[in-house]
Amino acid sequence: KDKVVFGTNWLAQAEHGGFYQAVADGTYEKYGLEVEIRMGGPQVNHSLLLAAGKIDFNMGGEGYGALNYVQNNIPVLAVASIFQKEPRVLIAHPDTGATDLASLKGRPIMLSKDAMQTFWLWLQHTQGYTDDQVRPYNFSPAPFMADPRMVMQGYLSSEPFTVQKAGVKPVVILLADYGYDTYSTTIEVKRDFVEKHPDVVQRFVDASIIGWKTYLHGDPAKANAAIKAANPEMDDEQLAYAIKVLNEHGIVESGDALTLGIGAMTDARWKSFFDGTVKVGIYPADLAFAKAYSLQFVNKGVGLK
Amino acid sequence: MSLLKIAGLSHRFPGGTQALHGVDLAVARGEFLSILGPSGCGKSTLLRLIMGLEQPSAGALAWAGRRPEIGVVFQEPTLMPWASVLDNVALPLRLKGVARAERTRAAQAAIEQVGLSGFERAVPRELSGGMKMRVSIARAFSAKPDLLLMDEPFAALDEITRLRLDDELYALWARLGLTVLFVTHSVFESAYLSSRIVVMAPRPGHLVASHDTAHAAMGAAFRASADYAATCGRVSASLAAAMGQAA
Amino acid sequence: MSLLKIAGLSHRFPGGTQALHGVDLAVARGEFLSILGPSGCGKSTLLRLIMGLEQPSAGALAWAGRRPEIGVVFQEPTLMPWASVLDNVALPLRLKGVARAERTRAAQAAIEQVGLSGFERAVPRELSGGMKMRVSIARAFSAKPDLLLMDEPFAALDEITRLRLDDELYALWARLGLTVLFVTHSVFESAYLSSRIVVMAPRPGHLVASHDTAHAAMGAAFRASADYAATCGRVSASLAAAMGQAA
Amino acid sequence: MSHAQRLAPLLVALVVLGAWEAMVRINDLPPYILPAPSVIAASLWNDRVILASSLLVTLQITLAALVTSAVTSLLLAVVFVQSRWIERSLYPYAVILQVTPIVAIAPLVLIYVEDPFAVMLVCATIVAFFPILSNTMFGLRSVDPGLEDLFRLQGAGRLQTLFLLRLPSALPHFLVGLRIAGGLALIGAVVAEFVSSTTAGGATGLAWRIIEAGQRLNVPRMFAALALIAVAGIAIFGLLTALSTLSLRRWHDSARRRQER
Amino acid sequence: MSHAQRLAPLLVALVVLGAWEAMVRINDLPPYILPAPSVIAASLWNDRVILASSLLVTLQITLAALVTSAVTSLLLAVVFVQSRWIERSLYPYAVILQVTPIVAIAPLVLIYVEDPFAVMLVCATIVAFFPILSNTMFGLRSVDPGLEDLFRLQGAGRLQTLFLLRLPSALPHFLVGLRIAGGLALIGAVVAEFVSSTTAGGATGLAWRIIEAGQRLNVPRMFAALALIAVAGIAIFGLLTALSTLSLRRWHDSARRRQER
Ligand SMILES: Nc1ncnc2c1ncn2[C@@H]1O[C@H](COP(=O)(O)OP(=O)(O)OP(=O)(O)O)[C@@H](O)[C@H]1O
Ligand SMILES: Nc1ncnc2c1ncn2[C@@H]1O[C@H](COP(=O)(O)OP(=O)(O)OP(=O)(O)O)[C@@H](O)[C@H]1O
Ligand SMILES: [Mg+2]
Ligand SMILES: [Mg+2]
Repeated sequence: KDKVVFGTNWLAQAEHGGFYQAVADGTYEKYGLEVEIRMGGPQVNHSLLLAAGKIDFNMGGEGYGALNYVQNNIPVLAVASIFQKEPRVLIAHPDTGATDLASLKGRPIMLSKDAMQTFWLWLQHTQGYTDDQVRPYNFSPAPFMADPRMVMQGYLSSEPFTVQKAGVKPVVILLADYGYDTYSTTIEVKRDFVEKHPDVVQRFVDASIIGWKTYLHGDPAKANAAIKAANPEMDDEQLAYAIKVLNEHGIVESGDALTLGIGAMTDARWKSFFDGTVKVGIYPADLAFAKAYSLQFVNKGVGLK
Repeated sequence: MSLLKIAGLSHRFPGGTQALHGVDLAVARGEFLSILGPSGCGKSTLLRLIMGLEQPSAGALAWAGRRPEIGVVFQEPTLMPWASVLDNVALPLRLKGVARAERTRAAQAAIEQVGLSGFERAVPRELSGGMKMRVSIARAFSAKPDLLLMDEPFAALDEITRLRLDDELYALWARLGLTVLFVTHSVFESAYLSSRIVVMAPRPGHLVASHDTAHAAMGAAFRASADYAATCGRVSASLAAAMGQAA
Repeated sequence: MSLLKIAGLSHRFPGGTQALHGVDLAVARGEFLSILGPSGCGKSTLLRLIMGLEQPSAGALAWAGRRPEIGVVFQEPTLMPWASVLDNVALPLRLKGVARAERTRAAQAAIEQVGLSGFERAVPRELSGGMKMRVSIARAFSAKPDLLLMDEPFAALDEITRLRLDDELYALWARLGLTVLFVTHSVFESAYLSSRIVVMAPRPGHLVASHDTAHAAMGAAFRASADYAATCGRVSASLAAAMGQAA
Repeated sequence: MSHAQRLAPLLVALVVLGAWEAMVRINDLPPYILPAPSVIAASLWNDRVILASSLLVTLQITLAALVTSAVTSLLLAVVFVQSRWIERSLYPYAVILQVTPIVAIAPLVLIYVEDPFAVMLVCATIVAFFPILSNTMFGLRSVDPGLEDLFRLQGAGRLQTLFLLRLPSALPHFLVGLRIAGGLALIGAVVAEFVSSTTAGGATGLAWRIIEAGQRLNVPRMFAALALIAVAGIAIFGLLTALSTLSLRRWHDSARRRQER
Repeated sequence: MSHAQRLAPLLVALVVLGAWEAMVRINDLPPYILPAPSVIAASLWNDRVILASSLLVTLQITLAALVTSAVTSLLLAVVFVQSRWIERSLYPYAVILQVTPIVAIAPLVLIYVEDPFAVMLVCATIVAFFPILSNTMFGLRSVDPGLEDLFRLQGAGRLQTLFLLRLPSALPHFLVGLRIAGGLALIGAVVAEFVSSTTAGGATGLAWRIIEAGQRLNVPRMFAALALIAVAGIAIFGLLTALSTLSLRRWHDSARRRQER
């Protein structure tokens, strides 16, 4: 049995559900893996720990992570993308005229630090947003609640639910619906690990896909129990809501995933995403972006029965 | 007319030491009263009680009218280490709100009186032990108090300086009519300066003798007088008795 | 045989004060040498130079052989405020590595000698000024040094205690054959105790006179002797001369 | 200390909390903006199990960090005062440690240290050590020069001077540093938790409760966690103050009982 | 201070940097694990424009916070030592402020304070004020009891005692607190920026440079920013130390020149 450590990008939540599922229901074990999940958090930098070889697999957020590795000559690549749509949303108060991205122009938007160099640049470029709209976001929606004109960033399955429970039924705008085409929730691994243990990587990817399949369509109870144990702030209602919206919006299963299986990635989509980042000035055009990923382990139709 | 009446005064320190027990003493206005007694018998404590810096554990302390303005020389120099000699000496005046020019003038005069001219700008750590004590004396003189309390002020001084300051003090007292409470270990000094001398015995401290020494002149002549020699003899004797009593 | 030879010693403080200028002095082994001089003339500074606590700005200081073990009484008590009287007195023994039982015994004896029995467990701030000074004296006695440097040790003591300690010191010196360097302001005390007396004049400090006082006995009898009176007279005269020179 | 004097702080606390409660009620502030004390108290009680176990984790790190930083800064201070050379050469590195944001170096620490407890300990210690170091050095320097001369003259060795003179002189200052460090160790522990990744299922401290509760808009619970931190901070401070008073009362001016005017 | 003594720190720094460089080269560590000093220096040079402007922003907040916390804690200390009652009733709130994690309360501060500079100033001040308060209070308490008696006896008013006796006595301790607070104000500024600044297009401080570089895995630039913080910290400390020495040299034992043994 192979012991591996997998680092996530935040505290345990439904967006990590498939991985917890695979641990909880023994899928990884069936694939000959013993997986330990380490939670990330606002200041945890698992990317560096992966580069340093302290963890074996890392959950990448958006596609930028993989490109950052390439830009800094770090031999790490993405081998699967669990989400076909990035669940990044902007949410606004209802009845304030907010309906789509264009209507948010000029309004104050609460953005976290990392937003500033990723989707905010995309928003500026495609929607003409300006820097004076930015307000700091420290993962507390309280300032949003206090000001009806405020817009805030969020995650499809989290903030809308939180805000709703606090009494504001928000307008939710999914960036992916407006052409924000980054891959998301990728599985990242070091290049030499891929070369030395391709079978381990393959098994991890396959088992994770099965885990996700079960989590979204089977009985998520065990995974949810594990998530609640790791993060006491989670409750059943929140988790159920998250699973519902992940399914409704085809976050995991849409586009290529419908034909190639969960985790699907294609050269064309990577190129399109990369070109977008070059256009907004994040990366130089000559970056060897193809080194950022490998299609070796996905697109095999795993889980499509 | 008595300025201060002390009756049955006792003091016990938190640690348990009974420093004073049943002290009765009346201080007359204009008196020059010396207090003598063996080391540790409670002289400083008595002065501190009079100054109101300690509260007696028993007995009473009554001023005739308002408490007069006090000038004080503690047993230790007690100078502000960050302040110059001039500022230290001028302190009581400053606290009284005297204007700068005026208090500088008065402080200069007091500094001159104790023989420290030229050291106005020095800070205490640049002074010798005796010089520090003289700054403290100058400070007590500078504000022209009504009541002067001095705790072995001249102990750290050479004999010639000491005699000179004895004379300065006597002159001040004679001229201004102030009341002086003077702790000293020198029988000669007390006999030379005082109009009355009380002797204390230790553990717990109490008064054992009081000697009147009516005299109205001073200078070398007085030191040669029979009066002076007699006073010295009497005081020495009661001091010896007080200590024998303690042993 | 001279223990210490001082030649052309001068000292100037960083502030600019010239404390000593051209001091020549030879201290013989076993000598009891008193140093007299007006306040601020540089006596303490001279002792500090001898102890090696200040570096002379000119001149030389040479020991015959190794520097002897020094016992010291500074002008201020200089006690450890957190330590009991016993621990303060036992300090030099502790630093020499003497075992606890032994040093407690010796410290007890020294405390007894200065009349502080019963205060072994007190901390300095619970003591009177004179008591603190006596702790400092006991500390210097406790380690039985070869050379004893004392800077006005008895100034804060009453006359009877002072006379007793004079006798204790004299006995110690006579019995142990140690060398004593003794700063005092009391001409009588110096004449009573010393085998030699030097007188200093101020600004900058230098030696102006040296008086030998060959005597081998002590006690009240000596104080009545013509020798004693003569010495006192001579020392007083040179002190007066020294100060006149300064004025 | 009189009875009234003991009660005063409690009275003030009641007034503060009452005013807070009244303000929230009168302005009808929603809990996610500012929860009323009563709401926070309710949350404290309802979530007592979660909060208590988190508090325990945070306190463990805090105490470990406080002890570690006290010991290391004492040692460092002793080394630094040995000579101006050492001080001038090495002190800058202590300053660097003080000003380096934990958030920035934690990932690097994580690369080299495996054990999460050790990581948090290192981080919290880095946050807490500097005031002890500075104050102790100041104390070691402020020795009565007369006593210093005496020790030199009596041929005291370096170690003897250290243990019999310098350390006792520095004690009051060390204790002031310790009291400052108590609070810093607590925030250090909280921040350290932020930055070190935790294994799922592992115990998590109050920091996570705050972040997560904040994000979930469970502001009363966030305040409950903050209240626990505040109480822990006051308790640590109180204990260290008592320790300080006890050990200095007999001799140091700062701990002297004083008549109130 | 001798010439050699001035040079020693530089030599030590050279040795440290040399050893670091050698270690990285011998073990062939990739820059994302530990960049060599030479690589960091290169990054410092290449990104000098960005980094210099960020440094300026951070320093502005730092200095403002240092001044603010010095003034407020001095005032607070003076109020607190007026009586044990006041101290016992109000000190706990100072402790609460000290131990409250900025990260947790920044969002709430943001609700009430608009101006980002003001928010950062508040946060950094909260981080920095406590050591000054504690040390100054200790200083105000450690007044020579003899002098206190003298002032009382000479009928000094409260204000006179404060200005002529207590404050001068407390000065050395205040300055120790200030030196500790210097570093804390710097981290406070860094942390405050983390949690409160809006960065887009506007001036951003070093904190954001560090986070950004960390997230983009540009470790050399992250270290370059850290190096700037370190240098800024040492510079602030050095200036405050010089200030302290200058103002105490004439009378306080801690600043006495001492012969080295
Ligand atoms: N640290 C210092 N810095 C500057 N000047 C000093 C210092 N210590 C002493 N002095 C000066 O040196 C001179 C001699 O001082 P010293 O203490 O030796 O006098 P002394 O003879 O012991 O006087 P006293 O009998 O009053 O103790 C004095 O004028 C004093 O002002
Ligand atoms: N703060 C204190 N705490 C406890 N005991 C004290 C304190 N101050 C003084 N004493 C004790 O009170 C007694 C009297 O002390 P005091 O200082 O009045 O003596 P004194 O007559 O002035 O002696 P000296 O001539 O030596 O100055 C002594 O036995 C001393 O130990
Ligand atoms: Mg006394
Ligand atoms: Mg002297």
